[in-house]
Amino acid sequence: MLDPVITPELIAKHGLTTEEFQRIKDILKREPNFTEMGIFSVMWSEHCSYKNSRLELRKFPTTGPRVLVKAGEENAGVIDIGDGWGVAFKMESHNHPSAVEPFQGAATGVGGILRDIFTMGARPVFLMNSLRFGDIRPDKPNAATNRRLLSGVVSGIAHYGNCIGVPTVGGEIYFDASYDGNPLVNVFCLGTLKTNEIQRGAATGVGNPVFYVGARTGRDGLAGAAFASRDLTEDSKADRPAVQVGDPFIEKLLLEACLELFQHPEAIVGVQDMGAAGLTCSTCETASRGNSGIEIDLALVPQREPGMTPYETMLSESQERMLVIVRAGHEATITKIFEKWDLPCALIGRVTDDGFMRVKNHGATVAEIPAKQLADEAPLYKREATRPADLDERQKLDLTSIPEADIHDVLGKLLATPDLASKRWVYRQYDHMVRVGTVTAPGSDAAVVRIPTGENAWKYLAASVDCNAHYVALEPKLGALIAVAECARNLAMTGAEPLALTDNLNFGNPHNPENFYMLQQSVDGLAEGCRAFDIPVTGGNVSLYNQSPAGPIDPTPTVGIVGIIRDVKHITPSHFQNSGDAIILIGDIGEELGASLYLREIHGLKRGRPPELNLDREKKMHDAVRSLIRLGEIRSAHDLAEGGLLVALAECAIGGTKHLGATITLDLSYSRLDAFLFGESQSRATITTRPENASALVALLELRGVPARRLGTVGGNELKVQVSGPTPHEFSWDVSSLHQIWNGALDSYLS
Amino acid sequence: MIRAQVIVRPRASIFDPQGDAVGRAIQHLGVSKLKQAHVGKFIELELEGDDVEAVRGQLETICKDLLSNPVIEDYVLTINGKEDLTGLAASAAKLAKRSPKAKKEKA
Amino acid sequence: MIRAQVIVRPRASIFDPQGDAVGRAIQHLGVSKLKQAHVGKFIELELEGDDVEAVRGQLETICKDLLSNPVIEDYVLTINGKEDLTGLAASAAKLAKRSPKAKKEKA
Amino acid sequence: MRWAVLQFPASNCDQDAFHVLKNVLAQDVEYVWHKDSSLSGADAIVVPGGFSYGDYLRCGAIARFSPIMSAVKEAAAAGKTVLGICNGFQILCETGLLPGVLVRNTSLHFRCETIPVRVENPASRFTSDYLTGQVLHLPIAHGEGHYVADEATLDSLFQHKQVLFTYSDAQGRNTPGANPNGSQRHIAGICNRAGNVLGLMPHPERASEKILGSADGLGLFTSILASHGVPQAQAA
Ligand SMILES: Nc1ncnc2c1ncn2[C@@H]1O[C@H](COP(=O)(O)OP(=O)(O)O)[C@@H](O)[C@H]1O
Ligand SMILES: [Mg+2]
Repeated sequence: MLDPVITPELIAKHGLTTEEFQRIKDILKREPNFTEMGIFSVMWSEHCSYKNSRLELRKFPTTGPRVLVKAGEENAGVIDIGDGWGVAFKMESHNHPSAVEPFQGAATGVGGILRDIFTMGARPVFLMNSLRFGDIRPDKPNAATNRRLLSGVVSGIAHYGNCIGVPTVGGEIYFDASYDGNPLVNVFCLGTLKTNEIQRGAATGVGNPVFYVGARTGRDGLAGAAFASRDLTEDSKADRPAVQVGDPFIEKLLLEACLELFQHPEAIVGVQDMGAAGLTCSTCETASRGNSGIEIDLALVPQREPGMTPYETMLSESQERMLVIVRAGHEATITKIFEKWDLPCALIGRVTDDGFMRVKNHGATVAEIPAKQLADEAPLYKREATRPADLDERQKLDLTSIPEADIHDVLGKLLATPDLASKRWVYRQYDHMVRVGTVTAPGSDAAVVRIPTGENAWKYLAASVDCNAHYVALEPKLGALIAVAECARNLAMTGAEPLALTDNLNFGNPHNPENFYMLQQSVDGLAEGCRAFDIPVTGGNVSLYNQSPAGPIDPTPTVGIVGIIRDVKHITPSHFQNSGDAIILIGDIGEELGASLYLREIHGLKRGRPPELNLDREKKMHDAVRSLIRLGEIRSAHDLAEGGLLVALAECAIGGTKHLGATITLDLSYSRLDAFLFGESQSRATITTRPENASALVALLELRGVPARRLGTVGGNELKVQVSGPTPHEFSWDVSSLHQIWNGALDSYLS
Repeated sequence: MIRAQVIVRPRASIFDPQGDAVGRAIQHLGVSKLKQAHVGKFIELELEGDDVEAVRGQLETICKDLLSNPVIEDYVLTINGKEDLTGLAASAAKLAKRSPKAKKEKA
Repeated sequence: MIRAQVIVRPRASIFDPQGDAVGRAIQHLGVSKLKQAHVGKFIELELEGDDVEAVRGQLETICKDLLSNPVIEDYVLTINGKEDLTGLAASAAKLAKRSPKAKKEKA
Repeated sequence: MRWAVLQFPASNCDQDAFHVLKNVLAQDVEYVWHKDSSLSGADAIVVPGGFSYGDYLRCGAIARFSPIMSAVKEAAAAGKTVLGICNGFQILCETGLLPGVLVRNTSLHFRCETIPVRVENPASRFTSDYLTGQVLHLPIAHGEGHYVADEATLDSLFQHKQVLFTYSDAQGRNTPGANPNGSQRHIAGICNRAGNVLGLMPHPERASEKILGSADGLGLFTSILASHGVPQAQAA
């Protein structure tokens, strides 16, 4: 078959600008052929090259005493957790594929992040995810489509994770019209490894054989990276050949075979998964990292379909494949292991020393490109950034024009909103218990997982993913900062100290200066948050072009933080545990209603400035809670987030399995009752303790500069709230009715 | 009564992991001549009444929207195949032809 | 090349949750005349060679042992349906007939 | 006593069962690969959960043909203890070592949660450490756990006390709401007529340590140990 003639239209269709095409010619010192142009186009897509965001990412702190592999160095960062053990973790998006085919899109997203982790030599031990959809309530526009996307994505994640046997232990899901037509599917994976067994993705040692292992190559996902680097349009459905189908069964075999292979360090030089841009990316990146060259022959690549062209083979994004550089003379080690696992394994080329990525087909050279320039020297753009013209206006909030809603009613309504409702409908589709490590299952502030580090020796990790995109949309830097704070806060509640952070930057088209401003400010916020909590960024992902014809999504810089709990005794639940325990509020009574769930859901207002964040106060609060937990005096701890104080108290009552009520007395001055009860001021939490300890704990907290006061007592079948002050109020809710509302809401929208 | 039969099959260019796994199992069981296997769905519907034309449109919609996923699957709908063998025959022919044709398109 | 098609269908007396769910969904979409739905599998196999008789026995065994579970499923095997339409027609008829009988069993 | 934990391609609860036997119960336990043909004299065989062969076609349908399954059939015939958990249960049914078959959950959704399970018959080698009607809290995690058999088989299973576990509510009642997958007659686990082969959908190995929320599943393993004459003290 003849390659098409390269025309300006064809260049544009590959997403390359005239300048970029010129640069390709400068690198090659000649015209590229069709295959070479395809290779450049995927490597220089935003998805692979971060050409629009890389300069921003440099702002992140990436070093620290525990960092063993830094962000950007390899497929995932690695953090030292002591005693010779490390963890590799990372978050990655599969937004566009999921918009087109939710089940397969989400499933292959999970497959991809798993490979990023086990390429590092780590055994994946848990998964989490962060999802965004348009509203699913029957009376909302596009509800049926959004429900279909949600069900598809959830079953896709469940299918892949359950089948491969890695538990999905946590995540977050939020709904907003800005995600109509462009859902977000961010998946997180963490794996554990011995620190002396970290694998690298470098091709070194001239003459060393290059092996292809795993699933055969087909035409699926042709140019998926380019697809992810474009706006979603009405025509995106016509891009259907890009749909990749995952096979978790093969991935499980690939995982076990690779881990078995890594037990033979004498045989392994480097390993790299084939994710976005498949063979192209894995060959040029390993060569570039190894300061070497690489030569492969496509005729040797295991193929699923007959008659694939070099262009198709190089750009295919077939799943469940890996590239392994083997030390010459040890070929039998790899072939034997892959035979045992019944997986294709083929010698497809060699490491060279000329710096070129040379692709042959039946001996004839079809592409020859300097690997380093292809992999690492994509053009970098400093995009224009402008503060959105309407941001100041959207931050304005005139509370006098907003009537106070009926408090009793509001709590029920908020608990039934898809954002707050129990996510049981979702997580009970995920196997969250396989690998007998899940100590704190989904439904708490953070997941807690024990990982074996020897015979009956364990370490306890806590992890959470968070982002309140409403805050980010209304003040990006502050919103991103709060995302870090909230995530760290969730960890602190379980007794954990944060170790490191991964992020997934989901934004609209970067060519729009207002979108780029949101990205830039968010990165500033994340970076500041990381420095404040003294945690490095160990990796992440950037997903741009998240917009539908109606406009960009709310900017969503999702963060995932992993922490460690020193002692099993410190693992603390979120929900009320015992009748009679004293309830203590940590932090100030705030009345900030800007950007709150209450305004959105009860008054239909997406506006106001997000609550302020004092980092020093936030950190003091986390440290105080952790030290009280270590003293053994905290029975439960739950942070205050969306919905404020009253929602947090209700969650403590109806979450978990015990369903205990509480009596709360608030003798405080406030200006508005709704702001007082539903405001989302930061740096707050409720903890419970034995009643005889309450006053001592309050004193201890104040000593540490953390405001605290006793709010009431756990017990009974009701949540009772008495508010004194100029006009006293008394409210009570039946715990089991609140539970019913909250627990059944998603089911009712989805069945 | 109207009887409709729907065959849903992975589209020719789309990876069919289930077919692959089943194919490997069949080869393992000694059928060495097996080249390929595909697994799809077979759905049978029974409807009241006799007016085929009145439901054909509805059934096509259901095939497209509910029974198959057009992004990755094709379907063949046969209504009252018992009385109207040509329908089923045509479907069979269509299914049988697709694979080689698909390959031709690709080459 | 030999092409075989296998239809695996839940046995009439067996509860078919998938068929029920599909049936409910179809009614939900406004097809009120729907009485019943069944969901089974459709498997297509491609084999090298031309000697149908040489593989028929093997394929029957595969259908019985692997592709269907006799506790819950029946199957119909058609080999080279394209050339040999009677086979497929017979299958269709067989499938079509079973249902009324099955209903009698249930009632 | 000696235990074998089978490993099929894409078994994924093999390490969990191994961990409980080795680290919690201090047993002599080994993995056995599906391509092997010998169980090298194990007294008890665990067919673990997972998605053998991707669970394509029907759960357990392909695993049934693995070389090791002939050895398992022989061991079962010889009276050795065979325990199939979740996917292992499905494999034992497909193999014919247990009657019936497991089909899609009525909800069509995968379901993972800890639920009450009632002990129907404590007079078996798998349940002697439990009491009749005792309600256990055990995790389930499956998409195809809906047990199906014809009426005669079901009657016979109950008549011969082969139904060892049923799904119940926390009070031990077999209410429809307590049935997570639509299983006929609430069946969660059955043994063969001889009483040496058990298949169950709940995961006792995930409920064998307090820290994981429930240790109710440990009794199943200690019952097996007792039936093989291993004194309780040694088990701890
Ligand atoms: N937002 C981000 N923050 C920090 N590191 C990032 C971010 N996005 C990408 N990276 C890092 O850049 C490197 C390359 O990422 P990527 O191309 O997505 O890898 P892969 O294709 O293997 O998933 C990885 O180490 C990744 O962690
Ligand atoms: Mg990677």
